[in-house]
Parts: sequence; structure tokens; C-alpha cells
Amino acid sequence: QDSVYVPLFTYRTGPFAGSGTHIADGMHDYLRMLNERDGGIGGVKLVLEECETGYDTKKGVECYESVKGKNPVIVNPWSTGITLPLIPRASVDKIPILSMAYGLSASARGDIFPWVFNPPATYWDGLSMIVKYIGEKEGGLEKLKGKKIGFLHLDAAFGKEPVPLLQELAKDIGFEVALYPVAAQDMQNQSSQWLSARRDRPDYMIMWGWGSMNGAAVKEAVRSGYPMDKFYSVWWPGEDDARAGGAGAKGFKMLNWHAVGTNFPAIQDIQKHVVDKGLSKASKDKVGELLYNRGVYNSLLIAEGIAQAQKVTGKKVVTGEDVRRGMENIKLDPARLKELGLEGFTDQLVLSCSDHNGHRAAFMQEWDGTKWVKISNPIEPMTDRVKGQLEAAAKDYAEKNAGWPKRTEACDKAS
Amino acid sequence: MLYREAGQFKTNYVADSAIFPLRQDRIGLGLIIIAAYALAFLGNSFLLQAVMIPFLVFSLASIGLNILTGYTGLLSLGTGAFMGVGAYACYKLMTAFPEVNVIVWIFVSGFFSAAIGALFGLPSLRIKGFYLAVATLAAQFFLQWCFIRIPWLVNYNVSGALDAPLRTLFGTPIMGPNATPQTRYLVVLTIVILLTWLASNLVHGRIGRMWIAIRDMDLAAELMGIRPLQTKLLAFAVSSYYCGVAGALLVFLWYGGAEYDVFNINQSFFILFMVIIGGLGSLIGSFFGAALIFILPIVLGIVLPAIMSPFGISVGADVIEHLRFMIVGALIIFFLIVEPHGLARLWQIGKQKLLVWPFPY
Amino acid sequence: MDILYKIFIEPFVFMGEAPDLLIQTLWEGLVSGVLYALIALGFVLIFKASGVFNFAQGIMVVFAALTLVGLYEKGVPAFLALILAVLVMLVLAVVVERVVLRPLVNQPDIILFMATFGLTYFLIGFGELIFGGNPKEMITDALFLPQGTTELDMLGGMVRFQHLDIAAAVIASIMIGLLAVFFSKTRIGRALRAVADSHKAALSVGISLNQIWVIVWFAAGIVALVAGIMWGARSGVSFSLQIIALKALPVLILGGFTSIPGAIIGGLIIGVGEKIGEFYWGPLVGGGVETWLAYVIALLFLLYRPQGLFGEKIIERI
Amino acid sequence: MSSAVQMQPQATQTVLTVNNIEVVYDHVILVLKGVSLNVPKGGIVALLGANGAGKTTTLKAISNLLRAERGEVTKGSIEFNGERVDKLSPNELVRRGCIQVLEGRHCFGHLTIEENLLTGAFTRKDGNAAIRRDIEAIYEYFPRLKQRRTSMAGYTSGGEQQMCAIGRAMMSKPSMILLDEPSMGLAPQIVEEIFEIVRKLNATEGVSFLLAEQNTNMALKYATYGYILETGRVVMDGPAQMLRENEDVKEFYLGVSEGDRKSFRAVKSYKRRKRWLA
Amino acid sequence: MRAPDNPVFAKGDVLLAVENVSLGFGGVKALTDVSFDIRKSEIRAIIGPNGAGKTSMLNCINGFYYPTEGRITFKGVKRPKMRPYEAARGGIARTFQNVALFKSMSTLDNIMAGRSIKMHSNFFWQLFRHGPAMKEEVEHRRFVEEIIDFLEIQHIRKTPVGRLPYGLQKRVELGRALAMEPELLLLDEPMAGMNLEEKEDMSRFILEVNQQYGTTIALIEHDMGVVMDLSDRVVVLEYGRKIADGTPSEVKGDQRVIDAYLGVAH
Ligand SMILES: Nc1ncnc2c1ncn2[C@@H]1O[C@H](COP(=O)(O)OP(=O)(O)OP(=O)(O)O)[C@@H](O)[C@H]1O
Ligand SMILES: Nc1ncnc2c1ncn2[C@@H]1O[C@H](COP(=O)(O)OP(=O)(O)OP(=O)(O)O)[C@@H](O)[C@H]1O
Ligand SMILES: [Mg+2]
Ligand SMILES: [Mg+2]
Repeated sequence: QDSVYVPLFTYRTGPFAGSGTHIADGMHDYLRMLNERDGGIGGVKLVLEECETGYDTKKGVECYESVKGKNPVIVNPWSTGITLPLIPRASVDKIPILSMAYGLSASARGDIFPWVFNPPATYWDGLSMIVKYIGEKEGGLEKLKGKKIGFLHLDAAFGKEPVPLLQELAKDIGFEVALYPVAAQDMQNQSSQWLSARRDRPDYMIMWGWGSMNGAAVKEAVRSGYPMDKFYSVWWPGEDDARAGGAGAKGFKMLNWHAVGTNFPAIQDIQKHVVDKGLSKASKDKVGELLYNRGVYNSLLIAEGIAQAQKVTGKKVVTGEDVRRGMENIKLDPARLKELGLEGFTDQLVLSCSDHNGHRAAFMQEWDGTKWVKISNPIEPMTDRVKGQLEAAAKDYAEKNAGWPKRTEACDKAS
Repeated sequence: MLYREAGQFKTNYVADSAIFPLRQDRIGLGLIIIAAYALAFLGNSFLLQAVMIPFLVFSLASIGLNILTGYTGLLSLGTGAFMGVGAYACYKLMTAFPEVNVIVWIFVSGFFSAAIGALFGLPSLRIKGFYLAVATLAAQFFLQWCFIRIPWLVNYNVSGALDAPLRTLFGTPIMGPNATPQTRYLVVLTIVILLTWLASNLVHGRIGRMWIAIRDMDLAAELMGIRPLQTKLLAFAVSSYYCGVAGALLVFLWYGGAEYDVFNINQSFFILFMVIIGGLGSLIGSFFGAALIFILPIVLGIVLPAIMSPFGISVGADVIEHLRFMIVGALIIFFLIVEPHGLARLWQIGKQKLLVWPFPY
Repeated sequence: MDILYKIFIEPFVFMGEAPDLLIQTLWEGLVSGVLYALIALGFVLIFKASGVFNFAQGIMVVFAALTLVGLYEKGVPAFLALILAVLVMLVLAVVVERVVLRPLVNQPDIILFMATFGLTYFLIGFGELIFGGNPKEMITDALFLPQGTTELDMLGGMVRFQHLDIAAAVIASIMIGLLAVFFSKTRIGRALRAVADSHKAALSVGISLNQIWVIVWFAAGIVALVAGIMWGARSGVSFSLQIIALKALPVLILGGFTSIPGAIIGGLIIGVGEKIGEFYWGPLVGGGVETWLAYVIALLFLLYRPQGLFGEKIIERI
Repeated sequence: MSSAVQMQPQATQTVLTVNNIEVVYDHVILVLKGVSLNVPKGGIVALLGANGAGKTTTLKAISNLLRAERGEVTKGSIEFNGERVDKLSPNELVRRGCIQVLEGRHCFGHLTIEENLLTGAFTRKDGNAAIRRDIEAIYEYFPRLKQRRTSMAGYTSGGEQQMCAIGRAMMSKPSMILLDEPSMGLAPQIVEEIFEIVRKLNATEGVSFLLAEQNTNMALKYATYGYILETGRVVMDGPAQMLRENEDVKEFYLGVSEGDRKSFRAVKSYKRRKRWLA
Repeated sequence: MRAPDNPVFAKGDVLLAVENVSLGFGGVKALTDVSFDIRKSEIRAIIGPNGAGKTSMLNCINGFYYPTEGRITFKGVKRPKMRPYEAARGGIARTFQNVALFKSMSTLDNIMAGRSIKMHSNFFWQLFRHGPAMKEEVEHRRFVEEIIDFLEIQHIRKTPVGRLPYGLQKRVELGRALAMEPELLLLDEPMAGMNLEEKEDMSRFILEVNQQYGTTIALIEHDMGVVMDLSDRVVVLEYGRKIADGTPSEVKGDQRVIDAYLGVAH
């Protein structure tokens, strides 16, 4: 029996289920579609198993331990809190970790974290893109001088990660930063933050939130009359979050790096082979929504990692170690995307031995009251600035973790 | 028939006031300890890593809280934060003085949480019962806030998280990515056994009696010359010490890296429930409680799909999770109804029945 | 010196400079206070009647709101759904009494507290099983809750009053008033206090604990439903709403566990206190003080009055 | 409860029959080892016995309060007015007219004395006026309570609480009262007062009493029949008159052996032996 | 048991003097201008109707209440406002009207807990239950066993006291107070709820404590027989005021006492 085991860590329960469910559906359905349509990848069936984490670190670690014995080819923790404890384990257990655009930003460095992947962009990339976009709208980054940018963030490692970069940019460019931390237990109760925003009158507001914090923020912004076209977010809010703000939420903007909608052969295959056959948990109208497609993107990377692994090793049934190599060989260029039935779904992504992230561009999209509309071309991150942060962080991590294992895994291609 | 008190006479007070006066109990305990050590070599990594290590860590934290809530009767919802203090202190200490063995720092870190615990225990002189819980909640939220806000605590890590550097004992890694589950389990087990032994000495001696006196009837205790404030603060300090050590073990020997979030209010509740369901004022109950609250859901997670699949019902991970919640909730209520004084009391009644077996009374 | 100035002078100067913001802050504080009080009220009812510290109150709020919205989504007309939701809370009350409280009569408070934790777990699992974990929107329109904002030009600025918030304040005040009268003026009210005092003695004088508990849990269920509607309209209906119940704790403690007026006054003090604190003093330490400020305020009050503002005196007699 | 209902045809009928009950606490502690007793309609029956004999347990078994203390009647049956009551809840029993005054006060500490009395009338349906009247009657019995009517019961003195507990039970207008150590902690003249009340209620309203009492002297003076309990068994029973004259009872419970009361100072430490234990 | 040796206070000296003590709670006056004294090694009874303020008087003596007016002198020193544990450490022990034992502890542990103030081994040794800690434990255990023997409660040594019948609980409570080796022992209705046989036993214990160790005893009791037989002097309170003070026979004959307290037939 030829098969590879792909565990999916999901959270359809708990306080973050609102986001988690759609992502889980997208992840599952894409891989399921490959099974149904193609009989798996390269003729090998995928054994899919969900493990419910509830976004709880304790349960996530438990999930990891329980799937570990079944030779998973890759693990997606879907929570920064869960990713952190898994990072040191991955290298010992030889299981690659895919923390797609979350987790430890420093893990973009393949030479130090050979087992961790966080494509297509880090949070630092994301922040730099938003600042860049705002700057362009103002007519050049230097025009931001004297402006005030509010930063509404979850008061946790995830939300605070971009702060140093933001402050550095503020110093260089000359804008002012106002921080609005939101504690996890106050996610749904943000009136103080928005009151403070009324006091400080920031010219722009950037949000780094997750789960119900996003929806509540949109609501509060509308409530307190903040101009929505000045309100930007990193890539985590979904349609539900924007919808929460009602008509007033029009103009709310966020970064994204993949398409929404179902206008792709692969996604239509999902509908045909999975959703219509009742093999999915998703309701039909949710297919193609932002977070659903985010899940699809995640699975696309998994599938591609496996496919590449099969290619480089020549084996059909690959292992975690092979998939790690496969991931380092990912090259999702337009041609490949077209082959996969996802032409135009996303920008190209190339990972390598040293670069586990890609630092890809994202684009800005705007809520028009009913759906997301792409409003910009791809925005490249400010690589020069982000690199510095990244280098320092990775070095710092390795230094503080004296005894952090040196990369011993060979590289498949020069980077 | 093996379990009998008859024929075991105590000829001096030392023997009579032993913690396990019954020979069979002592033998049983010895066997359990041997089995626990043997498990390191028999158990697979899932058992050690996902079940036993956290179970022991939570048991230790429960012992800590039990000293405060179970023995002294002071309700605390700050356990999570006190565990956090231990973890952060341990992190600072071991990164600042890497040359000193980390085991030392694990024990020392407890003192920091003891100090903080005693500080937040001050209002307990005036405030009682559920009202006291708020004082400790203030500690919980305030400390948690400090954990996020003071980057110095994590040595300015950008990730804002604690990570476990490589540390060795006798040349074997016990912490960090290269430490095997076996070694970590052995370290945790030894620390937990040692601290449990010390706790049991304390609660069976003069100090333990003073704590229980305060719990059972604080006014009478005071009228007998027991200083309430000192006694309560001591309970806070000792309790927080245990929680602190448990916190350090939690992060560095179990997770191997964690965010401040693992020390949130849910952690506090989690431990409190272990203490209550296990049995307030019982050390062995702390272990039972940790087992029920921590291990039971894991077992259910494994067992539920297995019992459902033969019936052709294949259910998603989420449904399993929902059922798991429902069953754990129902079982908690069930156990409380069967024996409100916790599993420890159930155990005791079982032993009493065994003593008089085959007669019912 | 500078720091002293920042702590003791600057915030007040700022208050004077921008009175509109002060008014807005106070208003926001009052509104949150009322909403906290609504949750706290559910706790108080149950504590008053049985001495049970009901950990499940938070999940009851979620559960009630989800039932309402869930039924509506299934096509049940809004007001019928409301009635059905009330009935569901009644069923819940009966079941809780039968299954949890009755067998645990006369047990220590902390044991009952633990049992409500079991209940919480059960309700989380059950609720998610039925309604799924997805957040839902509260059916504000269908229930004819007012929406929109009134903006008043005053004091050199603009102050915004949400109609929904005004409605919340009015509804909460009416409920609290009704409950206060019900419990202080009726025979049941006295029986409640007796039960909370001692289950055993209450049993011995023939008070039917079963009946009382059903009544009270039902009342708490209705309060939970109202709280769920109000909070839901504000921030959506999802399981993360149960975290908010934690906010009721300092309110309870400040007002006293057993006092209905205490819940509302405690709520207002906490609501206003934390908003003012966060708004004017929060920035000094990087914000986010709201998470613990409420508890510290409550703690300071407690040091002065260990039974809360209106709680029943803790009897110390030997 | 109107007394007319109780004045049913058979005057010698028993109100309460306890039939060979066994009680276990906490699943393992066997306390009552087969206790049987009868209370005739309109009778005052005393339940005597040393500390720990099981008097309180017997009363609680009857009033069904045992379950609240994790005790259980494992054998035997209890009938009240001819009906099995072992499975009833305590409040249903109170509605049927049988109420217990708990040993050791148990007032509602946070309620005032008057509110305590009012809760006693919880099961009554005969309107406020009647309840007020009865409260006044109780204040007449215990003037001390009237003075303290607005104080929280938790702060009143031990004796005041005892009066409050007794008054509270009387407020439910029961047809049968289980009195557990009513005289404990009361001043001598109040003790007499209480027994007078018992006699009066018994005579005028036909209330039956089961009286657990250490003050044997008093109890046997007012009771019509008595049971003596030792370590969970009835060791002796008979009409009060007969018990009063029994030598053992005289020596161990009444303190009058050979006709004279001996001084507490004169007691010597010697092991005495009850004849019925021989 | 050792008798507390106190050279300054010989039998018959005033050990404790209560002077013009008043105590009020809001509107309620529990005590009004009460003065009396307790002499070394005597048994002093306090009697009076319910709610007269007897318990409150004891509460003042051991620091649980602080009199609103007046003063209390113990061993010749005027007492400052103090916490109850300080009074206890000064040598005043008591039992309670509503038994206040540590319910979940065994009889032995309850009495051992009464020894807490006499035990001093430090935390470190306690941790290891060795060395001085164990030595001390055994030494005090011996003392406690003496008390247990004395009170004839050997058979319930290891029973949790919450399960004991009321009368035995009172006895354990006496044991716990004795364990403190007090100079002044306050007993609040030690014989309530006991039958005659048990009262006789209890009387014997009280007398023996008093005679053998010279412990001063203040006793509240409603059983007049006991009071008359045991006490050396009696003070009678009514409505918070002292209405009589003297030997049992004097008090017994006092008309005010008969009216207020004894009723007729005594
Ligand atoms: N809740 C309980 N758990 C365990 N044992 C109990 C409990 N209550 C009472 N007992 C035991 O039952 C026995 C009888 O107690 P009970 O209170 O009925 O005696 P009693 O005759 O009323 O004594 P007293 O005169 O002191 O009130 C005692 O030995 C006591 O230890
Ligand atoms: N803390 C308090 N607050 C209010 N009133 C109190 C307090 N303590 C005592 N009292 C009142 O003071 C009076 C005297 O009470 P105390 O307990 O001293 O009486 P007692 O003489 O011991 O009576 P008994 O014989 O009934 O025990 C009582 O009326 C009581 O209600
Ligand atoms: Mg009794
Ligand atoms: Mg008294």
C-alpha cells in the first residue's frame, strides 16, 4: 500500500475556531481533491488525519507527539504558540515544519533552521509592505514624515514581533508610532484602544490581529468613526471579520498573497470532487473565501513539497526527510502553477536551502462591502531593512541557544 | 487478604507517626517508584513526552496549589502566573550563569516565585474565600502583563518567547533539542519525587498542622497562638515555590520553548481543578487529579475514535474534540457526586474497605 | 520629578483640555460597566441562592446567544427564536438542578464550584457540537435593537453615543431593577438567602431547594440570554465570548457576591475606572493596563471592606 | 397544619414508626445497627443515650437530612402517618408536618432573627396575618428574641440562636417535631420554659414530639415514653415512669443513686459498669 | 504535665483584673461597666441568662474583642490592644461554646496543633522531618499522649474529630487547650450537651487540672449543679452588667440572681 501520512493540525473548536475552521477546510479539501482526482501525488495516496488543537499549545504539543510515531511527512502547527516548542523537536525527529507566514520569523534562515519553513513572507516583510504602500499613497515614503501610525496588535509575541521594525522605520523616516496592545482576554472588548485612537488621531492604523480580535476591531473602528480607508491589516482577517463591521467597513484594507474566489481549475475540481460529493465539511458558499483559499495555499505547499521530494529522491513513498529536501526545491513559477490548475492564484515562490521563506511580495486588497477586491500590484518587501532584522534575530537565536545543532543536512542545489 | 493492619505494632512514637505506617503501603509505594523509573526504559516517546512528563509537571504544580488551597484553605487563581515567575527566573538565571548546572537554577528559580507569591499573599490576612481569589487574580493578570511587557525577561528575544538552550547533566543533555525524552523524564521524575517527599514531610509536621488549623477554623487557630499572617504567607511562599519549579520544568523540560501565554488564567484554573478533583488537602490526590484532568482527555482522544470506527461512524477530529469535552465535563460531575472530597478520598475509602474485607463495615 | 508630573498632573490637565474626550471616556466606561454588570448579575443570582460560584455563567451567555442566533439561522422567526431560547434556558436549569445540584447538596462551596466547571466543559462540547465553532452575527435588526450613532457637538469636540449602548444600559437597568425587587420583596428572596447561608438548615425548615434552584438558574439563564444579546451585538457571538465572563469577577468582588445593586455599582466603578485608567495613565507604561487594573481596583476596595461594597458581612464570631 | 386533620379516628395510632434501620456514613462507618421505635399520635417520646449513641443520626434519618451528610439508611423502613417516607425529600416531609430542630443551632447567620423565623413559615400557605400572629406568639415565649429581632442571627449568643432555631421550627405549624437537644446551652429557666412549651403544644395542638436529650431529668419528666440508645442500638425502652425508676437510669442519667444527689466534686475516677451491658 | 512555674504569682494573687469594661457593637451593648477579678489557681464561674455577655467577656479577655472602654490587666500588666494569638502566647487558652475544633484533623493532631506555640524547630528540619524536628515531634507527642490518657480518649486518637459525637469533641477541645499549658484556662460551656455521666467525668478533669497544676480556670456553665459544686467564686451577668459576685452560696441566695437567672426551683 503506497501512501504518505499527512497530519493536519486544525482548530475547529475554541476561541479561534472562527478563523481555524475555514483554514482547516481549505487545507483538507485541496489534499482530498488530489486523492480523489489524481489518486494522490505521483500515484501515492495521501493519508489525511486532522488533529484538533483548539489553538492550545498544550494540545498542539500532544497532537505532535501523537502523530510523530506515524511518520508524518510534514507538520503544520497553525499557531505560533505551538510552533515554538516544535522547532527544537523537528530537527531531532526529522519532521519538517511548515508555519506558513507565521511562527518564528527567524526560521526563514534555512542554514540555521533546516527543518522549519515559513513561506511566503515573514511578518517583517508584511509590515514593510504596508508601510511602503502607505508611503506610496502619500506620494513617497519620505512624505510619511510627521505622520502618526497606529499599531493595533494582539498583546502577544505574534503581535509584538513587527514592533521593533516599525520603530526603526519610524526613526528613519520620521513618522510617529502609537501602540495599541490588545490582550487576548480583551479581544472582543476594544473600546479603550479605540478611545485612545480618538485621542491620538493616528493618520493610519495597522492591525496585527487574529481570531475574533479582527472582527471586533473592524466593528469598533466603525463604531468610533475611524476612517476605514486608513485602516490596514496584515493577512489574517477573513470575510467574516470584515462583514462584522457592516456597511461601514467598506474601505478596510489588508495584505494578501493569493487570490480569493473559485475561478481556478483546481478549486473547481475541489468543488467537483470533494464538496459536491459531500466529502468536505465546508459549506459551498465558503469555498473560495479568503481563509479557505489560505488553507488551499498551505496545502499547495505541502503537495508541492511532496511532489518535489519524489522528484529529487526518485522514491514514490517519501519520508519527512525527503519532504524537507522537497520543500527546499519548491519552485512555484507561473508555468508550474498553470500545470496545477492554479494559474494566477499566487505570485511565484522559490524556496532554497538557505531561504526557507521566499520573502515574496503581497498585494493590497480592499473590502467593498461584500467582498475583497485586489487594489494593488504586488508590493515587494523592503528587503534591505528586513534582512538586517532577520540576520540579527537568527544569530541571536542560535547564540542564545548555545548548542543549537549546526545544519548537517546537505543542500540539493546551490543557493 | 493481603491488606491487613493486624500484627503491625508500633513500639515508638517515631514509627507511629510515620507517614506510611502500614507496611503494605510502604511496599506499594516502593513498587510504584520502581515502576516509574522502569517506565523510562519501557515507555515509548509518546508516553514519556506527551503523557508522563506533563503529568508529573502538573502533579508538582498541583501539590503546590494543594498546599495553599487544600491545606491552608486559601483559594488561589494565580497559579499560572506563579509558575511563570519560576520559568522566567530560571531562564534568566541559566542564561546569565550558564556555567552553573541548570538543575541548581531550577531549584533556585522557585525562590523567586516564592517571594512573589508571598507578596501577593499579603492581603490574605483580611480577605477570605472567593474574595481572596481576586487578589490572586490581580497577581495572575499583572504578572502575565509583566511577562509580555518586560523584554529583559526573555533576553530581548524578538520572538518574545522562552526557549530551552542546551544544558547537560554529567555530560548528557537534559534540556534543549538534543535531550531525549528518557533523560528529561528521569530528571523530572527525580525532581518531582524529591519535592513530593519534602512536601509530605512538611504537611505531616508542625507546619502542616498549623496550615490545616488555619483552614479548618482560622479564628480558633489564632486563639491558640498560631500567627495567621506568618502561617498564611509561609503557605503562599511554599506553594509558589512548588509552582515556580513546576513552571520551569514545564517550559524547559516539557515544551522546550513557550510563549507567555502558557501561563495564562486557564492554566491557573486547570491546576485548581486538578487539586479539587484529586482531593483538597491530599498529596496523593494531586497526582490523581493531574491524571484525571490531564491524562483522561488524552486517553479519550485515543479511545473515542477507536470505539467509533467499528460502528462505521467516522467522525472528524472536531467532533471527537466536542465529545471529549462533554465526556470530561460529565465525568468531573460524576466523580464529584460519587465522592465530593476527591479521588483521594475514594482511594482512602477503597483502602478502608480492603482492610475490613470481606465484611462490608 | 518629570515622572511625578506625568502621573499626577498631566492626565488631569489633559482631561481639562479635552473635556469631550473625558465625557466620551466616561460614557464608554459606563457602557462597559453596564455590560459587565449584566454578566456579573448572573453570577450573583446563583451565588445568592445556593452559594455556588457558577463558573459556567460565561458559557451560559454564549450558549444562550448561540441558541437564539442558531435557531434564527434555521429559519425560525426572531421572536419565536427568542422564546425558544428562553425555554432552552429553562430546560438547562432543570437539568442542572437534577443532575448537578441535587446530588451535591450541602457540599462545600468549592466542590460546587468545581461541578460548574464540569458543566462548563460539557456545555462547550455540546454547544460546539450543535452550533459549530464559527462565530455568528447577532440578529440585531430582527430583534429591533436600535443601531446607529448620535453625535453631539459639545465641549469643543464631538461625543458619540451608540444607540445600541443606550439600549443596553436601559435594558440592563430595567432587568436589574426587576430582579432587585423580586428578590428583596418576595418570600422566595428570603428563602434564597437562607439557602445560600446553609443548605442543611434550609432543608430542615422545609425550603424546597430543588424548586429554588430551578427558579434561580432559570433567572440566571435569562440574564445570560440578555447579556449574550448585548455582547453579541457588540462583538459577535462566538465561543471566545466566554472569556469576557472573567471581567465579571472583579465586578462581583467589588460589589459583593450577594448583592444585585452591588453588581451594577461594581460594574460601573470597574468600567469607568479601567477606561479612565487605561486612557489617561495607560500610555505611561505602554498601555494594556486594562487587563489587570480592574483587579487591582477591586483588591484595594477589598482591603478596606473584605466583603465587597454591598456584600453580606462576613460573620466572625466565636 | 390544622390539628383537625390529625385528630383522625384511631387515637392510639402511631404517627411515626421506625423499623429496624441501619445507617452508614461515608459508605464505611456503620452507626445505627438496627433501631426501631414508635411515636404514638400526640405523644412525647424521649430518645436518651450517651454521646455518640446515635440519637442525632436517628433523627436525621427520619427527617431525611442524612443524605446531605453522605449518610445512608441501608436497611429498614420509616413510616410517617402510615406512609413510607424514606425516599421523600426533607421539604416534602416538612409539608407533611414533620420538622426537625437541628442540634447545634444552625440558624441562618446572615438573616436577622425575625427573617429566620419567617423562613420557618416557608411552607405555610395561610397568609401573612396568621404568620405575624405566630411570630408574636414566639416572641412571647422567648422575649429575648424580640429584643434581638433585627440582629443578624450569626452575631447573637449561643442561647439566642438556640431559641431562634426552636422558634423557627414552630413557625411551620408542624404536627410532629423532632427536637435535638433543645436544652443545650440554655439558661435554667429557659430550659424549663422550653419544656413547658413542648407540653403546651402537645396538649393544646396535639403536636407529637420525638426528643433527643441529654438532660434526662427534664426529658423523663415531660415525656410519656423513652428509648435508651447505646452505640447504635436500643438497649432499653419503656414508659417514662418506668425508666425513671430504673436503677441504672437513676445512677447514670439522673444522678440520684440511693435517693441523694451527689456532688460533682465528689466524683471519683472509677470504671463504672452499666448493668444492661453485662 | 508540668505546672507552669511562676514565682511572682502565688495562689490567691489577682491574676487577671477586669476593670470597668464595656463593649458595644453598633447599637448593641454586650457589656456595660463590668469589673471583677480572677485569682491565681481558683475556679471562677461566670453565669447569667442567655445573651448576658458571658462569651463576649471571654472574648475580651483573650483579645478576640477589644473593649470599647475599661481595661484588662493580666499578671499585673495592663493589656494593650492585642491580637488573639498574642494573648494565647501570653498563657491564655480557651474552649468554645460552639465547638471550634479543626474538623478534618485527628484527635491527636488537634491536640498537637495546640502545642504549636511550644514547638520551635526550624523550617529546614521540618522539611526533612529529621534531627531536631523529629526529636521535638516525639517529645511533644509524649506530652500529648499524657493529655490523651488523662482525658481518657485513647480510643479516638486517630479519628478525625469531625466525626466524633458532640460530647467527645468538647473533651478533645479541652485537651487542645491543655496542650498549651496555659496559666489561665477559659472554658465556655464545656458541659453543654452532655449527660450526667459525662458531666461527672468532665468535672473531674476540670478539678484535676485545677488542683494538680494550679491552673486558673474561668468557667461559663448553665448547669447550676456544676457551677455550685466546682467553682470557688461566681460572677453573675445580666444584660451585660454585673449583678452579683461572690461564693456560690452567696450568689445562689441573691434575689436578683434568682429572678434573672435561676428561676424558682433551685
Ligand atoms: N457525618 C458523619 N460522618 C461519619 N460519622 C459520623 C457522622 N456523623 C456522626 N457520625 C458518627 O455517628 C455516631 C453517632 O453520632 P450522633 O451524632 O448520632 O450521636 P448522638 O447520640 O447525637 O451524640 P451527642 O449526644 O453527642 O449529640 C458517632 O459515633 C459519630 O462519630
Ligand atoms: N460581634 C457581635 N456583633 C453584634 N452583637 C454581638 C456580637 N457579639 C455578641 N453580640 C451580642 O452581645 C450579646 C451578648 O452575647 P454573648 O455571646 O456574650 O452572650 P452569652 O452570655 O454568651 O449568652 P449564651 O449563654 O446564650 O451563650 C448578645 O445579645 C449578642 O447578640
Ligand atoms: Mg446528637
Ligand atoms: Mg455564650
